[in-house]
Amino acid sequence: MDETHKEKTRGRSLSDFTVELDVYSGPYEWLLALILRDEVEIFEVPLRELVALYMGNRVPERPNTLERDTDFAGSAASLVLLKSRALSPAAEAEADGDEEESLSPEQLAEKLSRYLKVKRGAETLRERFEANAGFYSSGQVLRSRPGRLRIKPERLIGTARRVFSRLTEPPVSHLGQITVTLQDLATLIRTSLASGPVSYEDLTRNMDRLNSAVAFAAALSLASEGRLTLSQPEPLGPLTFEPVP
Amino acid sequence: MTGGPDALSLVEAVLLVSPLPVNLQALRSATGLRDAEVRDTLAALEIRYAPETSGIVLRHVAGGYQLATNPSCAEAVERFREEARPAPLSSAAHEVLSCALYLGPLTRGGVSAVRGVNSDAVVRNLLDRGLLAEAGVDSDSLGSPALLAVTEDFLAATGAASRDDFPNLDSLVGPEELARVRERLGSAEEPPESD
Amino acid sequence: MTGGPDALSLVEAVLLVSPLPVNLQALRSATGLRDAEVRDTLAALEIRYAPETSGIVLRHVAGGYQLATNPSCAEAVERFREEARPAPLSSAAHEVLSCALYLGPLTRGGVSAVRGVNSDAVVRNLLDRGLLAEAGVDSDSLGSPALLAVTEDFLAATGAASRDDFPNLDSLVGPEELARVRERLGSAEEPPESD
Repeated sequence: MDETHKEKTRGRSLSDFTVELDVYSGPYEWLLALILRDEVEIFEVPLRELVALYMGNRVPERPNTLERDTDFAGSAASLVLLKSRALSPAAEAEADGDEEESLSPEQLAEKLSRYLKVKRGAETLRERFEANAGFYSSGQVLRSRPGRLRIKPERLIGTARRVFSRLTEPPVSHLGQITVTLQDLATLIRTSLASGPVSYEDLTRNMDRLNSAVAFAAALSLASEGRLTLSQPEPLGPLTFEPVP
Repeated sequence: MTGGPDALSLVEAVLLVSPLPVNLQALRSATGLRDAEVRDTLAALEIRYAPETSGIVLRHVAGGYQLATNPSCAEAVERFREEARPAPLSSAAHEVLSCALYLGPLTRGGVSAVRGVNSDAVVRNLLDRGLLAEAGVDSDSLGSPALLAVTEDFLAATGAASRDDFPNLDSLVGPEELARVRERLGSAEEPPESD
Repeated sequence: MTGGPDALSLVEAVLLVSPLPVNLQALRSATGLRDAEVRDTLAALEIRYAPETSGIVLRHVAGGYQLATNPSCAEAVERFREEARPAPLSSAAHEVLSCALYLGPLTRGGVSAVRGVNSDAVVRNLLDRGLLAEAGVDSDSLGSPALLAVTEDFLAATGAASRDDFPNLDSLVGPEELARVRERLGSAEEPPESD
């Protein structure tokens, strides 16, 4: 990371960025907003604050709250993985991940460019939906002759199978971990730092892959806020968190 | 803009969307117009939709007003009806039908509970299309809601002679999933707590 | 009687009873009119049902023609039907639709990959609302996942006559902006994409 840029953004909190969480819908959107509007390096997206900001702006009474929460949790998790993949490709190399290979800047740029186009498309769609709201069609509709409609029994049976199986609770433990530990891990790191420097390896020894990634991102956020410093004597060497006096 | 739609437009729009004749009271309350205004408007619409000049006519029937096709156009309408491709069923419609087929007769609340989303609009559409019908009421539940079942037309559309032509529910999902379905159905049928 | 209804009445009557936009071919076949007559009639109906003067308007959407209420009267209609206007779509939903429109048909996995976040819940909601539909399967992929495409209801809801009615995907983002993304990510030396 470029030292002068780091200096410039250190201590800068997310609320200083012109962030409109209301229109946020995914990690790519966050990255684009920060890249295009706020001139921030992508690896300095302060995740922990993003969560706090989201929670602060959250209005439970609004429609689609569950959908928005789910999107947010999913996006936060994706962002964590994205950061960890882009920042520590070596840590991923030994892992079992199939689709989680490290992401080169070119690949990320490609993904973001395609996403940017789709997002602009979405904005034009929003305008069109708004401009075309409030049309209601005729209620004088004649029922089509019985016998003309064909319903495929296979499709119906497949649908039944899907609907009734959907009731088995989906595995959400990983979601729970992410939403809880994002803040928890920041706290955990700060608590650990109270008694001196901590190595990333020790801290994450008993954590699973996702928790380790979250811990790493939490540490980056804390570092960008100037609450700790990261020290790594050589590339890919052991990483130590040091308290800022 | 001169401040919103005129009385004629409002009444016209309400008449278009109503499948049944609309009485004066309903017209007043939907449009916010006074009685005299509604009556004047209907008189104007009677001219606008006169049988001599229009394929759509205003009928005064069954204590209400309704837009309908001009009988002189009946042939074209029948031909259209004969040839029109029926609107395809949505995924949501397939889900509701599969609930009625396998778990029915059940209430609207039961359908919504199993699917996990409010299904009233989809149910209404399927009733309109004659693929679902109300078959009795659930008198154990508060308000005795109607029970929904699939119809003969539904069976005909699937090419099935009877419900027995479909595979057994047990063969589609496991016992654990089935138990959850029943649990959800059970809680939907329970009368809501009074507050 | 001077020999049956005129062209305008015939087309008007057919449009009144159709749940979906009616295309030119269906209008011709139901009314027995020639192509030019149907077109002239539609032009006349566009004037008769102009938004400025009527509570019913003629729309040209989803490959056909449809009578619908004037949005200026939407409140009266909603009051009459005792229905709230459907909640507007979320940003995520607009993005998923944009994926399906511009890059589709594509699988749920494809949508999630473009957006960088799991999109299954949003997709399900859009299937329920009839704006997306499953259109075939991707038989090259494991498990042959369903391919998602936008529907005629989507075209009607966006007021589009066809899929060509939307701006080209590549015209939506300027080259400077794309260059800036690459630059910020340190991949500026890469030649810009040509697609």
